Order: sequence, then structure tokens, then C-alpha cells
Amino acid sequence: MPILEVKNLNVSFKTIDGIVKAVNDVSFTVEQGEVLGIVGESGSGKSQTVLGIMGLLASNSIVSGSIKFLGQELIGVSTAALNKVRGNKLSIIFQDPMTSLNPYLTIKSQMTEVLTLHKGMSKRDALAESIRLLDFVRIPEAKERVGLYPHEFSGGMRQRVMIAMALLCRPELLIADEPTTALDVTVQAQILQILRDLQTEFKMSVVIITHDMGVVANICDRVNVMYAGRLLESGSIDNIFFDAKHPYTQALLNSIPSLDHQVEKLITIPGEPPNLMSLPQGCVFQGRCEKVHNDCCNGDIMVQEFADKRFMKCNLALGQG
Amino acid sequence: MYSKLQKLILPLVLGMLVVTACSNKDSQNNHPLNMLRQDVGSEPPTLDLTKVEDTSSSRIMNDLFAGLLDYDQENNIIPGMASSWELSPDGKTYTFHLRHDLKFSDGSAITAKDFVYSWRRLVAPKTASPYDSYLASIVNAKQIIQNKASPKTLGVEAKDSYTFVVNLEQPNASFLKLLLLNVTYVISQKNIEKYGSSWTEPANMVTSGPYQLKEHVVNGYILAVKNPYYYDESNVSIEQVKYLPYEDKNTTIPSYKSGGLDISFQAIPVDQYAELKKQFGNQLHTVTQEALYYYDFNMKNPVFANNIKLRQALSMAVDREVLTRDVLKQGQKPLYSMSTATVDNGVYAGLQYDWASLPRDEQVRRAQLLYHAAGYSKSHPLEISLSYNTNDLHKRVALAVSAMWQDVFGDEIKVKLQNQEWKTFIQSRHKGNYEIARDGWVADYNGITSYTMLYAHNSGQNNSHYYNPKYDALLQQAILEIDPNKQVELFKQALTVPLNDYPTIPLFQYTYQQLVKPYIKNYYPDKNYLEHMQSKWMSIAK
Amino acid sequence: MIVGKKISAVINAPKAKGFWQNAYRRFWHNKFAMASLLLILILALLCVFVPMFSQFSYYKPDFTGSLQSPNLVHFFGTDGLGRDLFVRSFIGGRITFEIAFAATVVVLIIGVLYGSIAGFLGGRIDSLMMRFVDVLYGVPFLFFSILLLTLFGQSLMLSFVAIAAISWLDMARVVRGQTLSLKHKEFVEAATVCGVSKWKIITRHIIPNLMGVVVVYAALVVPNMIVLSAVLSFFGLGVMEPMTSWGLLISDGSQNMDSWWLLLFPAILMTSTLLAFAFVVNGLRDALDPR
Amino acid sequence: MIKFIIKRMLIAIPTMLTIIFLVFLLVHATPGNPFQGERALSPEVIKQLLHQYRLDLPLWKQFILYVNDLLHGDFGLSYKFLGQSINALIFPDYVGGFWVTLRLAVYAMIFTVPLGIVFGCYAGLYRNSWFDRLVVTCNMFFSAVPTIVTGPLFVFILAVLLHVLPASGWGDGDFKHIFLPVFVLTLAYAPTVAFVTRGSIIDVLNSNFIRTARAKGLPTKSIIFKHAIKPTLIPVVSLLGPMFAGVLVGAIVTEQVFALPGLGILTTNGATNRDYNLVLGITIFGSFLTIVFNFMVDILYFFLDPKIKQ
Repeated sequence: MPILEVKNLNVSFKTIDGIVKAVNDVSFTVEQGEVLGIVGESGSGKSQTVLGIMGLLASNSIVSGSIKFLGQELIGVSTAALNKVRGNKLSIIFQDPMTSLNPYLTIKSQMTEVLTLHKGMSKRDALAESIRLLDFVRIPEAKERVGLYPHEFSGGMRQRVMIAMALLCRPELLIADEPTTALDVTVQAQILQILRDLQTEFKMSVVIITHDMGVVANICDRVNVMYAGRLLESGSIDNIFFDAKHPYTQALLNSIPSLDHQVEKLITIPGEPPNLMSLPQGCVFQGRCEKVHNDCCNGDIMVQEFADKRFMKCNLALGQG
Repeated sequence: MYSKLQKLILPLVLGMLVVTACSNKDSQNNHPLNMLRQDVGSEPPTLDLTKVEDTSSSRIMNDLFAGLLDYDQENNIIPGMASSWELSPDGKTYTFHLRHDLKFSDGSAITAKDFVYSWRRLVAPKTASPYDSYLASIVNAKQIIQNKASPKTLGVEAKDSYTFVVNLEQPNASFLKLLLLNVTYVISQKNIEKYGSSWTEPANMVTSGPYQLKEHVVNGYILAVKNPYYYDESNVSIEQVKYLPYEDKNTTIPSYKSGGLDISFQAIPVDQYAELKKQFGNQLHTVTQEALYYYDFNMKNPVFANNIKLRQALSMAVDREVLTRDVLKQGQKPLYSMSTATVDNGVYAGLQYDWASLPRDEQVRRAQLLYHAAGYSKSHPLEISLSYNTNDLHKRVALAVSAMWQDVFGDEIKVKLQNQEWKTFIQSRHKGNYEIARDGWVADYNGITSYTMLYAHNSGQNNSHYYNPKYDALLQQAILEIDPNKQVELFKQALTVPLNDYPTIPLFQYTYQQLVKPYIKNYYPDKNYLEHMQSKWMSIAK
Repeated sequence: MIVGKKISAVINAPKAKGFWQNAYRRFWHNKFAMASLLLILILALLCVFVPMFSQFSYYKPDFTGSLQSPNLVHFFGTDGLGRDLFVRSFIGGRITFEIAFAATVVVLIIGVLYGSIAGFLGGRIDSLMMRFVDVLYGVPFLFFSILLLTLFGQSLMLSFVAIAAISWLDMARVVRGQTLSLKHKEFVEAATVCGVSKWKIITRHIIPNLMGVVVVYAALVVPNMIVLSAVLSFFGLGVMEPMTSWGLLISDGSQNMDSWWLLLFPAILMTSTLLAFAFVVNGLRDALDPR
Repeated sequence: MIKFIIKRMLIAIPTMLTIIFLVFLLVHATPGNPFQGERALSPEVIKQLLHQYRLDLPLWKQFILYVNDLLHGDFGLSYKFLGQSINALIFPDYVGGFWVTLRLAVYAMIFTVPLGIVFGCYAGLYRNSWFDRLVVTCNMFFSAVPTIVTGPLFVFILAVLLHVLPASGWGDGDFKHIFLPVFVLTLAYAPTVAFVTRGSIIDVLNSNFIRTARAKGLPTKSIIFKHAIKPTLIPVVSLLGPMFAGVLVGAIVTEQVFALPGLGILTTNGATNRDYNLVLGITIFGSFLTIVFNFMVDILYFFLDPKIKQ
């Protein structure tokens, strides 16, 4: 039984200029112990999807569809009920470590409060556990530094603290919303290494959101490709990287510059993503797709299913390849 | 959300209102039975009797100190601490016989020596009292005031503990009246020498009058309680008097209405007079006051200096009946002379402008004739500025007078109103850099000499800088005259000179208003022209 | 071909709106601000035309008709001297608008420039300039105005100078605070790197970014200035009888509470104008400050 | 930290000296002499008075003597209230002068700060609710309309019409007399505190670290009172220092509407009576207070915001 089932998730926002449809009819599942990557350009709705799962959307958001986590429905549930799950069985780390920790509270108090709340631990045990977690994420002299304030840590160190904090209650599912984007490359590698160790040691399922295909290749088992709020293609790491079917996934992969052969001009996808307030009829990628033809622009778009839970949302007849 | 709000905020607000509402009950009808709450108009600058000058302080001094003589409620002179006195045939020596039971509020006896000390302190230059010149007619007083002689040489002496003799340089018929000025009241030599300048602190002050000082909060209140040693203590009914310095009337009237005040002080704002009359009826007393309101011409300014026709024209153009009846509406009396009609029991009432009784249009016709004769016309209009110190009454009078000039002379005259702050105004008026300026004078005592000095050459009060040697000579002669009837004639002759010179534009005789609560008994202000109030007359009913 | 494709993409993409257009549109949407702007315009027009066309004059006293409560002849009733309060309220409005406008302009110019220069230059100059402001804070306003009166005689313009002279201090302090925070922002550093002159940076980069705060603060300064002008009149500097201003009408009205209309109408006029002014300013701030 | 304090002290001293010198000159240059009244004084009396108050000395000498007295904490004698020392006027040993203004300001602050913060938090938490709009409009209304207008209006309603409260006067500082002035003063400043708190709590609630706190499943109460309070209050605190100085000035204005015996009446009387020492005393004391307040705010900021500690 999958640990997380998302069915027909829709997220949109009321603004004075109109309704912005951030996520359109997205469905996918996460299996026990699996690492799912969600990729896409910025503004493709990947972060909003995860925030929808965690119930952390802005106040002017409208959410519909169903999200089942360990069999329990998360949409439409009272905050109190959600709080039993959040931080306990399901936790998240965010993109910008510099602002994600409360600058006026010590790391100790921000970590121990999770354990005392969810596990009912005493202050002393909670502190010991926090220090153990900080060691796990390789924070040097964790014992001395736990009493310090966030501004006394570097960006990379703060992201490690965030990870440690997320792991305190041994969650079933960890969501990482672009964990490495705000960090420089060397620190990025260290964070990815921690995520990999964590995956092997606790057999924890992880959902990682990124726009960096290198990160996906490095750590993920399966990949979902999102564009303009829609899930265009989903498949295992090998399917996507070596046998991408959807034209957008192919274009995405082609635009990655590679070291081994010289290219005068970087290949980019022409045009810009559509305005989320006035989405075109039919396929969202039609404006920029090389293989576009007329029934992409008006009819509904088929979901073509393949073996091993792989699927794609495109009217392209596979024959043409 | 709404429920949470109700729990916290609404009860808080309601609670506050309930608390204040129920506290309203007591302030409305009941009043302290043993305390008189008297508005004195402003914080008294000083409580040192000898240095007191303004009306607020002197109201308090009348209660705290007493002198040789006293006033009844109609400004008639009655015996005070001196049970009897006599004047020598040559009119130069007064002998006062003091009562034998006189004591200060600390129980020590009051003797003639204290009076000698008090008067020497008054004329001593070191004290710098504004009233030092009032005893100028006593032997050596002038030299002491100009610091040319020691205060000890003053022509007063204590023959024995109960006989006090005063020797004058020359006879002065109104000298007795000066003894009602509270600066001449008696103070305790021992007390002042002991505490020096801090003798006016509530804890230190020793008084000689019906009350003594108990508490003093600057700009807050002053509390006086009965002085058990006062010689007439048995007739003093009110136990305590609380003086309140209400600076602006915006606080006096509401405070009187809400029961926080028993007697108001000085002028009621003109706008509110009719309304208050309707609301309080006879609680609002309007009393003619021994005081003049007039405009000064700047006699040093060439425009006016030698153009008597212009001055007379401007004076005639003012309709004093309309000014007092419709503009001021507080019972003020039109004024057509150099002094009030009521002074010295109305002896000088007849002395006024001949055109006073002419019908209004006749006055206007003559005024226009004089104006043109003075050389002003449409082609050569007169442009003058009328300056006054910022005050509701002065603004109203200035607007009325300038409107009247506009009616009479049309566009042959342009009047610019210029209000100035008090100190700036006095200085410019004193220095003479004005064209026409508001002026007024409140008599200190019920004697014509209060007003004659306004036109005398050397007097500091002569703001119009008017100088006519004939007037000064006649005035000097009148002051020295012993025979009362002849003296009145001489004063009349003297006053006719400025009357015909038009140095000023007399406008009206002041009135003062007092709101007095009905429960204040045996207090009759209607004949008290000098506004000399004493709490010892009054009593409080239920 | 690529070029052709690119232009078509640009054309059919939704038209990117300029900053000012955007601000204007947002302001237009804010119905409170628009209503208030309308109210101010109406009041201004009334102030101009009522004294012109009314049969009563603001200065002619009519002593028999004094202190009438509002009636069909005198809409706002008459004051203690029988002058029509309706006309005086609107003639007073002229002076109050003049004071509010003239003094605000002076405060804006001096305050903003002084504050931004002090904030931007920083270091010793900044502390020197700020200490000068502290010293000016200490100067007692009443004495200062009496001195002005005696040195330069009495004039309305002088009262504007006196009021503005002490009102720009707060503005300078607020603007300096804002400039300090803006100084380290990237776009300012970028401009300095490109060799843009200090003066240009202040005028073209820093001040426009301050507009949101400056405008709001200007709204707070206006009521005090109107009150100050009434105080000045007491000292014989500024508005002279028989002319008047709302500040004066209100202080007269509060002297005589029984004739309630003397206080009520000027207070309503002044309050509604100030409120309308505040709404407009708030609308401006929201429009100028997209966040 | 100590270096910071000493630096501020060093700057304050020249500022104060300049203020004293400037105001001294200004006051003496103003026309009208303190002893002139309606009744003209004889030249001898004026000579004596000027001598007693050292006014007959050359100006620069007077200034040196004045500053010398000031260093001994003596503000000199009042010309209007003969013999009264300015210290006794400004700081009397009973409830008067500055104590009234201070009491008024402190009472107002006691109501303004908590009410402002509570109303501000409520408005921030329940954005765009009717309560939020009420706070915003109140802020606009009361910052637009000065106490000179609201004061008389409330006196008219509560004292003259309803006779609920005394119209004015200090009484002996009892609740009845003090309620209205404090009420008017609170109304003038509470909305500002509420408005700033509202803005601050909205920013904090939208911040990333509050999102993290919600992601940790913390109950709303702990999110607000443990995580949000401190960052919300820091900008409010930085407002309180200068605001208290503002409330003091507001108290002086409100005093004149209710005829309370505070610094307000002393200031206006000082000016109209040309009571040089009184005006100098109040001005110097006022500037001293402002400098101390700004100083205290910086110190408070120092403790509240750990980032600045380094």
C-alpha cells in the first residue's frame, strides 16, 4: 500500500486580478522507502503541490482533490488533526535555510519542542536526542553549539540543522523543497550525501523537489516532470533519462550543458511558460512544443500508461517517436 | 472570533462607564458645607502681601490679611484694626487707635510697631513693590522710594503699642482711601525676619486676617482655613476657602455647572453671557465696576498729534449706545468723559462731552464734517492700524469700532486690526510705536485721583503720552486743596482740559460678572464697584 | 525565422504594465481613496465659491443677529459677532488648505532632501546634521514665533515659515532612517559602481523609493501644522481678524460649548478633510509600495 | 557595549550645550521684559528687580552664571512667581508641574501599550475581518485628528451634556478628574501602536520560520506566544521610545484642554510672562528627556535583538 496517494490535486489562488491555477489535476503515489523527485521549471507548481500536502498554503488558496497519507485523508482536515501528523510522521525542509529558523530562539529550544510535543519526552532526553541527530547530520561539536542562535551558523550548517529537526520523530515521509538551491556546490554535495545516508539507514521515503536534473540523477528512484501546474510525465530514473517520451522531458534533458562535447550555443526551449491565469485549451506545452499538431490544441489530452507504473500526458502517437 | 472579543473588550469598556456614571451622582447636588470654592482666574504670582499687584492675588490677600480700616459690602469705609482715628487741623497728621485684642495667626500680639515695619517694607526699594508710590505723600517717602534715604526715616511712628501716627508732607484728602489697598495691611515682622523670602510657604506663613494659609499647589489650588486669633473670628462663618486658578473660562463655566465651583471670577465670555443669564437667572450678578475702557491716540504720532479735529471726529463716530447694548450686552455703561460717573459717589457725573446727548445722526453729521475739515476724503483716505492684546472682549470691541468707522466714513478710511501677544503689546504701547491702542484702567480706590494720573505728564500710566501743562498745574493745585467742595471744583476744572483735547476715545465703564451659587448666603456684590471681596462676609446654607 | 517567432511571442504576451500605470490602476481600485479624493475636491471648490456667491460677508459683524443656531438663512448659524458661520467656515478652509499645502511642500522639500543627504553621506556629516536637528528640537516654538513677529512684522507667509521651520525636523529624521536602510540595498550599490554621481543617486534612486513612507508621514504632519497656525494667531502672527482658519474656529468654538454649532461644524469639516487626506495618502502608499 | 554608551554621552553633551546657548539667546532677544505689566513700575523698582535677578549684567556674564547654576542642578528663580525657584515649579514636592505631565503620560502609556498590542495582534490574526478594518480606520482617524479637536468634543459630550465627568481641573488626581484626559490621550496613541503591531505580526506570520513552526505541527497558541511574539514586538518596542516622548508632548497639549497643572500651563505662562528661567528650564529638561529616551530605546533594542549583540 503506497505511503502517499495524491489524486486529482488542484491548487489555485484568488487574487484581485483573477484566479491563478497553480496545480491542475495532479495524481501520483509514493511507495515505502522510495525517493521520488519532482522536477520542472520555476512556476511549474511543484512547490505548491508539496505545500498543499503539508497544508501550509497561503490563506487565499483553494484546494481540491484527495491526499491520503498512510491511509489518512489530509485535505479538509482540522488543523489540530493535521498537527498530529505534521512534524511527527510527515516533515519537510525548505529551500532557504537563512530564514527558516526563528532568529530569536536558540537551536536547542527550536528542536526540543518537537520532541516534547509529539513524543512527550522530558527536556533532558529531548536535548540528548537532538544532539544525537545533530551529530548524525555531521554538525561539529554539536553539544556546545546546540545552545547558540541561528545567526551563529553558516547556510550549510543551518540546512543540516533543518534536516536534523525534521528527523527528530523518525517521520515516515520527508519532503525536501529544493534543499540545495540556496547553497553553493560543495555544500550541496554534503547535503545530498546526508539525504542518501538517511535513506539507507532509516529506509525513509523522501520526496525531493528540484529544478536541477543532476540532483535527481544522483539520488532519486522515480521522477515526476511538471510544467505549468500539470504532471506531464512520470517514470523510473532510467525511463526518464534514457527513454524520455514526452517532448517537454526531451527538451528539458537536451538543455542540460554537458562537459564532454563542445557546443557554440546552449540549447534552450524557445518561448515562455503560459500565464497561469489564462491557460490555453488542450496541452499546456503547445506554445513551445516542436511536435505540436492541431489536436494538441483543442481536445482533451490522453494519459498514456506504460509498464512499471510509468505514464505520460500527451496526444503524441508513440509511433512517430 | 467574535466570542473571544466579547469576553475581553466589551466588559472592560462597560465597566469603565458604569464606574464613572455612578460617581456622577455626588458631584451634582451636594457641596461641602464648610468650604467655599472660589475661582481666582489665574495662579497668583506671589503671596507676599507687599508685592501683590494683580486681582487674583489681592482676592486672596483680602482673606489672609487685615489693615487699619475695612470696607463694608458697598465699599464704605468702616473701622478695621483701628477702632478710631483723628486728623490734625492742618490735615497732615493722622492718629490711629488700635484695638487691644489683636493677634497674628501664631497667637503673637499685633502692635503699632508691626504697622511701622509693614509700611517701611512697602516703600523700601529692596522690596521693589509695584505699589511703593501709593504712600508717596508720607514724610520722606519720595526720597526713600528713590533710594536717597533709609526706610527708617519714613514719617510713621508707634507712639505706644496701640497708637499709630502718620505724618504727611502735605494734606491729601484721599489718603484714607489708600489704606484699603491690601498692600498697606499688617504683616508679622518676626515671621518675615525668621523665614525671609520663604515666609509665604504654607508651613511658615503667619497671617493677620480672618483666614490663614494651609495648602498651596502651584497651578492647582490654594487652601485657606479660619484663623482662630482673628479679632472678629466669631462672625466668620465659612471654615475653609479653596481658591482655584482657572486660567481660561472654558474650564470655569463647565466646572460651575457640574458643581465643582461656588463663585466664578471676573469676566464671563461675551458669547456665553445671554445663555448663562437664561440658565442661571439671578445667580449671575452683573456689577458696574470702577474701571474705564478707552482707546489711546498716540499723541507723538504726527497724524494725530496736532489734528484735534480728526481725533474728535473719530471719537464722535463711535456709537457707544450700540457698543454697550448690542455688542457687549453685559450692562456696561457708555462713557463720554475722562473718568467714571460713579467715582466719589457720582460727584463728577456731569462732566462729559457736550455732544453726548445729541441724536446719533447729528453726531454722525458732525463727525463727517470734522473728518473732512481734518483734511481726509475719498482721494486722501486715512489708513490707521488699531492694535490690541489678544482677548475675546478686545477683539469684539475692535471689530465693532472699526465697523462703525467704516459705516460713518465709508471708503475714506481703512482700518487694519493688529492683535499682539500681551507683553509685546504693552511694550509697543509703552514705547509709543502704535497708532491707536486699546487701554483700560481699574481704580485701586474710590477716588478721582485714581483716574487723574492717566493724563498727568510724568505718570507711567499715561500711555497716550498726552502733555498739557495747564492740566498738570490745575491737578497739582486740586490735590493740595483741603476744603472738599473747592477740591471737587478744582478737579472738575482740571479734567475739562483733557476732555477738550481728545487724547483718548473713552468707550465704556466696565462691569464684572460673578456666578454665585444660591446656597452662598449674605453676600451682596451689586454695590461692590471695587470688586473688593471678602470670604468673611459669607456663609453656606444646606 | 527565429527573430520572427520571437516578436510574435512578445506581441501576444499580455502587455507588461509600466510602474506608474500599475500604481494608477491600483489607486483607482481603492474605492476609499477615490471617494476621499472626490470629497477633498468638493471641499476645495466650496471653499473657493461659497464666499464668492454667498450674500453674507465673512467680516461684517451684525450684532443684533449674533449666536443664532443653524437655520435656513444661516446654514451653520452665526458666531458671537453675528457673522455667518457658513461663509467663515469656507473662507477659513481656504487658509487651512493654503497652510496645509504650502507648509507641507516646504516640509517635504527640506525634510526629504536634508534627511536623504544625511542618511546617504553617513559618518561624521550625518551625526553633525542629526545633532543640528536635535538642537532645533530644543528651540521653544512660542519664543521663536514671537521673535519672528517682532523682527519681520506680521504676515501670513511668515507664519508658514514659522510652522514649516519646526515641522520638517520629524520628516528629516524619518527620511534619514529610511535612507540608511536603503543605502545598503543592491540597486544602490549597483548605481555607485556604475559611477553615478552621489547627487543623482539620492535624487533618482533613493528618494523615489522613500515616497511611500514620506507620503504617509506627510499626512501625519498636516494636522499638527493646522493646529500650530491657530496657536500662532493667538500670538498675533499669521491669520489676523477678521480673517479666520479652521484651527481658530475650533479653538473659539471650544470656548463656548453652549452654542454647539460653533465647534461642531468646523470640527466636522476639519476632521473629514484630514480623514479624506489620510485615506488618499494611504491609497497612494499602497499604490506606490507594491509589496 | 560600554564604548557605545560613552560615545552617545560624548555626543549628547555638546548638543545640550548648543541648545542651552541658542535658547538663552533666543529668550533674551525676545521683546518685552518680564517685569512690565499693566501698571507701570517706577524706574527705581525696575532697577532693583533687574539687579536682584542679575539681569543688569552683560548677557555673556549672565550666561556663564546661568550655566554655572545649571551644573549645580539649580534652574534659577522665576520672574513671574517671585521668589519661587524653577526647580520647585517644575518638580514640586506635591503632585504638580512635571509630575502631572509624567503621571498623565504614564497612565496613558499603561493603557496605550497593552491595548494597542492586543488590538494589533487581533487585527493581524484576523486579517480583513471587521475588527481589522476597525483598527485601521481608528488609526487613520486618531492620527488625523489632533487632541485639540477630540478633547473639546469629549468634554462637550461627557461633561457638559451628560454630566458624567468633571469638565476639567485636577481635583486631587482622583480617578474622576484624570479619566477623561487619559482617555483622550490613549485614543490619540493606542491606534498607532495597534497599527504598527498589526503590520508587524502580519509580516512575522508570513515569514519562513513561522511556516517551519507550522510544519513542525506546533499548536497555534505556541506558534503565537513562543515563536511570533518576540519578532513582532521588536519593531513595536523601537516605536515606544520616541512615542513616549510624543505622549509627553501630547500630555502637555491635553493639559491645556483640561486645565491640569502640568508643564503645559508652565510653558505657555513662561512664554507670555517672559519668565526666562522657566522657559529655559523646561526646554533643557525636555531636550534632556528626549536624548535619554532615544538612548534607552537603543539599549532596549540591544537586549531584545540578539543579532546586534556581537
